[in-house]
Amino acid sequence: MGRICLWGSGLAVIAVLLAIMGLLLARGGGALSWEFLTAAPKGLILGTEGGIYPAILGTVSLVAVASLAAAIPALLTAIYLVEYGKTSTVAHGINFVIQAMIGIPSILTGLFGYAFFVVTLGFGISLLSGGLTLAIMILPTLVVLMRDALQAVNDEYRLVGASLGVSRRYLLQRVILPIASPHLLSAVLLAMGYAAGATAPIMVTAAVVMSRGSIDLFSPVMALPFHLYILFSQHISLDRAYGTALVLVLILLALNLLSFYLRSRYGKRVTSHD
Amino acid sequence: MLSDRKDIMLKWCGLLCAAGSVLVLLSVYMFIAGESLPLWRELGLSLLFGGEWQPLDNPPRFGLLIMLVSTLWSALGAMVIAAPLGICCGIFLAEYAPGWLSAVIRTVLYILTGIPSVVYGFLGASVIVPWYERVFGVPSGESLFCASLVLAVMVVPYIVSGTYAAFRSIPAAYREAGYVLGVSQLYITAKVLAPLAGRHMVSAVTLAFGRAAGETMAVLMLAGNTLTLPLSWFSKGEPLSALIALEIGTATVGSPQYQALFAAGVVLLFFVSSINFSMYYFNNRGRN
Amino acid sequence: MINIREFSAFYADKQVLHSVTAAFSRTDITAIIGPSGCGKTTLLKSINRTAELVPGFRASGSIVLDNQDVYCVGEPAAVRRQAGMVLQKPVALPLSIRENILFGPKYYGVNNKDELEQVVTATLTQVGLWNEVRDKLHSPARELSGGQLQRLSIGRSLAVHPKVLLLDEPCSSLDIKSTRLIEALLLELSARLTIIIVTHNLAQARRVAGQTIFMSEGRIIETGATAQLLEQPQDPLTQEFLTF
Amino acid sequence: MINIREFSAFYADKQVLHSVTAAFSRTDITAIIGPSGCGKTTLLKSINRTAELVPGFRASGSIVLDNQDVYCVGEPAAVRRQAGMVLQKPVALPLSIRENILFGPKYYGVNNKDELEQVVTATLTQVGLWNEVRDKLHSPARELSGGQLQRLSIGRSLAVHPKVLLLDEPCSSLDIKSTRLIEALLLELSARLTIIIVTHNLAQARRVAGQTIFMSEGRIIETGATAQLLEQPQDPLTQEFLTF
Amino acid sequence: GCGSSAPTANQPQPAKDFSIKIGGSSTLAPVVAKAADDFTEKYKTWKKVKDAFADDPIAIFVATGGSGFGVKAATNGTVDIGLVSRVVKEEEKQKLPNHKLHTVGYDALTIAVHPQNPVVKVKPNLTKDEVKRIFSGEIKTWKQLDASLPDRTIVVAIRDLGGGASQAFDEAVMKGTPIAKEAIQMPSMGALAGKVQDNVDAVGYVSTGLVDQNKGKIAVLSVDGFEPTNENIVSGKYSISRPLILITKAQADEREQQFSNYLLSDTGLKLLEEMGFVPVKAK
Ligand SMILES: Nc1ncnc2c1ncn2[C@@H]1O[C@H](COP(=O)(O)OP(=O)(O)OP(=O)(O)O)[C@@H](O)[C@H]1O
Ligand SMILES: Nc1ncnc2c1ncn2[C@@H]1O[C@H](COP(=O)(O)OP(=O)(O)OP(=O)(O)O)[C@@H](O)[C@H]1O
Ligand SMILES: [Mg+2]
Ligand SMILES: [Mg+2]
Ligand SMILES: O=P([O-])([O-])[O-]
Repeated sequence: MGRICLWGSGLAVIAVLLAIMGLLLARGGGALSWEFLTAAPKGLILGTEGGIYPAILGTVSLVAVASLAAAIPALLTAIYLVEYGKTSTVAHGINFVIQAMIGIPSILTGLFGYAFFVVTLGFGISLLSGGLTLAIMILPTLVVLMRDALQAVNDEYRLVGASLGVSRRYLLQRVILPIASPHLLSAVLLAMGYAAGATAPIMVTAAVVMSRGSIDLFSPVMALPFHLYILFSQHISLDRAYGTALVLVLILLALNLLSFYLRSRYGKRVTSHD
Repeated sequence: MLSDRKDIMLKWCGLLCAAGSVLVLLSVYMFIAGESLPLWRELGLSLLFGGEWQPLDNPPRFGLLIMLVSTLWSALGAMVIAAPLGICCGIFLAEYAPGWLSAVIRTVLYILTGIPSVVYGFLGASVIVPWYERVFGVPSGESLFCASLVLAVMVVPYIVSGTYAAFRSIPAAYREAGYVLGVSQLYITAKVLAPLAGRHMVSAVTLAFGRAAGETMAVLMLAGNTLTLPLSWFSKGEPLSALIALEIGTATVGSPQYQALFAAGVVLLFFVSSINFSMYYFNNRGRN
Repeated sequence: MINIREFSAFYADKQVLHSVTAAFSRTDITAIIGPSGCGKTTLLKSINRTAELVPGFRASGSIVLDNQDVYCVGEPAAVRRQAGMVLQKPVALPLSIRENILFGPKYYGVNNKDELEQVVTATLTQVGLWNEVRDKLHSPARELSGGQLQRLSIGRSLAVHPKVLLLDEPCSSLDIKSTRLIEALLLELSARLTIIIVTHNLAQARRVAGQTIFMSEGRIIETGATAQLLEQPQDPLTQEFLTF
Repeated sequence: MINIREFSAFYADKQVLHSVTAAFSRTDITAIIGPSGCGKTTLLKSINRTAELVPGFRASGSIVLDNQDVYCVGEPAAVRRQAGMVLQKPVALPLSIRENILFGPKYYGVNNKDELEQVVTATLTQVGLWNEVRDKLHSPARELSGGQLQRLSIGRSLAVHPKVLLLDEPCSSLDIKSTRLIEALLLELSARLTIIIVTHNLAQARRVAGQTIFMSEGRIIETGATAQLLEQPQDPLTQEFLTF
Repeated sequence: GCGSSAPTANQPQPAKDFSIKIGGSSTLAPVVAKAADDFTEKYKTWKKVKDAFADDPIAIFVATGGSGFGVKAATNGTVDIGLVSRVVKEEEKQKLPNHKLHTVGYDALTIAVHPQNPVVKVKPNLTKDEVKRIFSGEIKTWKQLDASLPDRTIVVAIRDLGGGASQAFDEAVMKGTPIAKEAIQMPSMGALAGKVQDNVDAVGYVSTGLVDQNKGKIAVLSVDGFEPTNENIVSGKYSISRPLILITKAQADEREQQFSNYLLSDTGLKLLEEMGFVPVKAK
């Protein structure tokens, strides 16, 4: 009985993934075509024909802004936590806050982004507002992943460095960062995936149903997840919604798997020093 | 070269960024709380416990009880489904599954966490809702139950990985001490390992609960968004997050409706944060 | 009574026991000594079939316990119940002292209240813990000291009535007083149980064991009466080990 | 020349060194022996102030290195540079062999190309590695064998010209040949460096150390000329340790 | 100008932001989005629209959010052109002194049901009062509406309160009677139309445009004996209707001017008609 529950639950998880992917492929696969990826939405009601190119472009730019804005501060914060602050009260405090931030629902980050970037700073509904909101959303995750990546580096390197009297910065630059780099990169990829899929925060800060023209920091953008939401909820085209979902999931899958690969491929390199 | 300039600079840059992150967090709290403050002052707790939400009536009425109850239904409901499934699966992965299968399932879970919530919401609304309508013969399938169902799938990976990690971190000696008595694996799991992992499982489930409560897109597309107090799991409702997502775009900045939506944000933030803080406290206290 | 014949064991491709042959009598204590990594623990775990919990473990040859080849029993659980084992580092199951003792018995279906009471009292008395813990039977077992915990572990094994007791360096983390208590307990138990003890402490072997086996690199090099083996080792390997 | 006076050390609330007092001469090798966990490593790390990398570490008392109390220097880096340290398990920085040697010198501002070349050649020659690695200076250091790596670690320390060399069981994971090579190197270096070596191997202490210190439970129990201390220990604790 | 709480129109703008931001009514947004698409497709760069302009690519953005949002966003300058599909109230007009309102057409709110709903055959005509009682929740099942209909709950689907449709419907039908709380709020007209297509028991006030765009998938009922045909809407016989309005700046920059002219041109109005609405010239 117990055994059945245990095996059943394990297999159920696989079944769920297979069902999701199967559904997306079966219903969305047909919509996929070169045109779908490279054309703008067309048709009497935009989106019933044509493609999703502006949405892909928008999502890519949102992710780019978000990761550019978040990656460096996150890395510096992680370096501070691991190498300098360590167990000081300050570091404890920061760790606590970061932990608390991870739990903030993304709609609330969106609410903040709307009140702060869109309204108070006057960026309007724009790529910049959305990107920065997403940056705030992924920042704590990035800090934690990067902190763990740095922490995983064999402590003996630090002892060797200290024994030679070199500074932490020198050790970081020559030993720790190079060796942790696949993990740091993996963290960024993961966060990019997270940002690319987020809908609620950009719904109120960046996304529009239709955009034509080039990408501009102060203009709004279309975005894949929002486009999916519109295609479905406004009943524009279910087929195309499936196609869009498939594209979105495939992009995220690629990002996640790449990140996973980096971590498992170079994982050993970090912790052992052979 | 006793003190390395760049070293000191790096240290201060790090501290600056760290402080910046903290500042951003605090400002998230402050903005959300600050924007809604006037309305709290005016309405007090009736804002929280009022059962009417008519933002455009004259005078408007704001009560978040419906949303609060909806959030509870959908998130608790998700836990009812996800907790047993996730815990069983975590135990299965840690104790029973052959190595390769465990690795496969963990990769699957990893992939599942990567699927964005709007896709879950979309699949839920286009597959589960019609299914639910057909099976139960109800006129309209959007319901807190459907939202819970999809939320459960979304948060199950967190519970699994928490449980899995908890069981993996139990020293092998405990298992061995059981085996040498000739008792079964199930008996050891239930009597020895589960109590040892208990605390971590509780915190995994609680954290998952927090995520389910804050999730937006899936509930927005599935919960039905009606303004009635949901009296059962199978009713429609409008969770806090869905309310905010639906109305914030159309509310005039600074209007009472705008403030009321931020008040909904405060309630949600308070709800989720208190879960996280208590978890943090619980974990730290246990460690000592 | 245990008879091991031509027993070899492997972890994946690595052979750690090479055609081991040995006999252990019912009423005696046998000590196994040998350098670190020579396979003592593996031999012990092979007897109660817990070695096979390590993925990739394989074995050949036979181990006969009371006329029954343990590797011909379908379910290892039965073997494990008969051959109790005490580990080097005492383990407190995350239960009360009482429940630690009753862990096995409850599984084997003892659930009459009086009977359970009886098992607890008898076992704890037998391992000499009764007076020390009678007032805190319901406190968590982890609150006991190392020596008490090791005796509790022995009691936990005894509570399921094994025929054999296997001890893997049971005293290496204990102080002298606790060590002596346990040695006394083993001597007492040896009247009814086959006891095999792995030890790094030659003095301990001398104190408790009638027979001693010296192993090296997965082979039994020499077997003999303890005093004999320790004073007048025959094999040069044994000699080297003892003089080091 | 190192003078330790009334030195106590704590990890958080746990005191691991109790009023240790000792002196180490410039031209001699001192061996520190003692049971596991008695504080040998902690003492060593206290001398070059790497112990304080462990959060919660606190110390009192004084350690004077060449007339300078190391705990009165604001920045530990200067002290660490003067007192090189070699760990039990040799550590290859994830760099080439050459860069491992140059890791310290480059930080300290040596960047003239010839000078760097000169440092590499001289250091590797000194630790007896030059002939073995001259053809693969640019391959990763992790490709070296354990013994070579340990010599590389010593060379890495020597390249920043320390006054003191602290070695924490440097040979415990090496074969006999490598051990001998390192011992010879230490004897050679002892002419110009204060060398302190923690070892579990009494024979090694005998071979290299003029002075030996026996520690137990965070205290120095006995100090003396190595032969004297090993043959005629005065303290009962030392006796027990040596005869065990 | 990019949006902010204060109008930025009179602030000196960096000369390069030539994008046009449009937002509001979800009924009108698809029409304008389509028009914008045609416009960009046709001209590509502003220079091709008018020689005087620089050779910048045309950039137009369309957001939805409902008529309420259209009015407010136009008021505070978040959008350059606001879309409204209801009557603009007097007090709203007062806040828009620097803007022009252009009525481009009319839309009727049909009482829409699923084509397979037996009510289409049994009772294809409702009185306004029946409509009101259905939406207020007084009539809860189809059977209560007509005894020969099945005893199933009526699923009332409405627009959220920010939508123009909900206000127009209130004025034309409900007249202050509150809508049933069980009603499902849909965030856009498309979503409302979708609900009616998907659910056999649903009823909702779907705009004629969307009925037209989903021919065969939505059935409409007559109200007080009149079908929501173009003639009936124009003549006012079908009374649940509303105007479709563009709010533009009085001193719009020339590019915005060009695009709103395009919307008001015959091409633009033809598009409106194609999408099922009644363009203004027909009236
Ligand atoms: N789980 C395992 N997987 C693979 N090899 C193992 C495993 N456990 C032990 N070994 C190997 O088997 C050999 C014998 O190990 P065993 O633990 O039986 O030695 P031992 O005599 O008990 O040593 P010690 O005195 O250190 O406890 C060793 O070489 C060891 O490395
Ligand atoms: N990082 C640490 N945090 C807390 N306690 C520690 C730490 N490192 C060592 N200790 C404790 O300090 C005491 C002395 O440890 P130390 O490593 O100095 O012993 P040692 O003599 O070097 O032992 P060994 O021979 O095993 O290397 C031990 O009781 C140990 O448990
Ligand atoms: Mg062993
Ligand atoms: Mg040590
Ligand atoms: O067109 P709407 O205002 O009803 O969205």
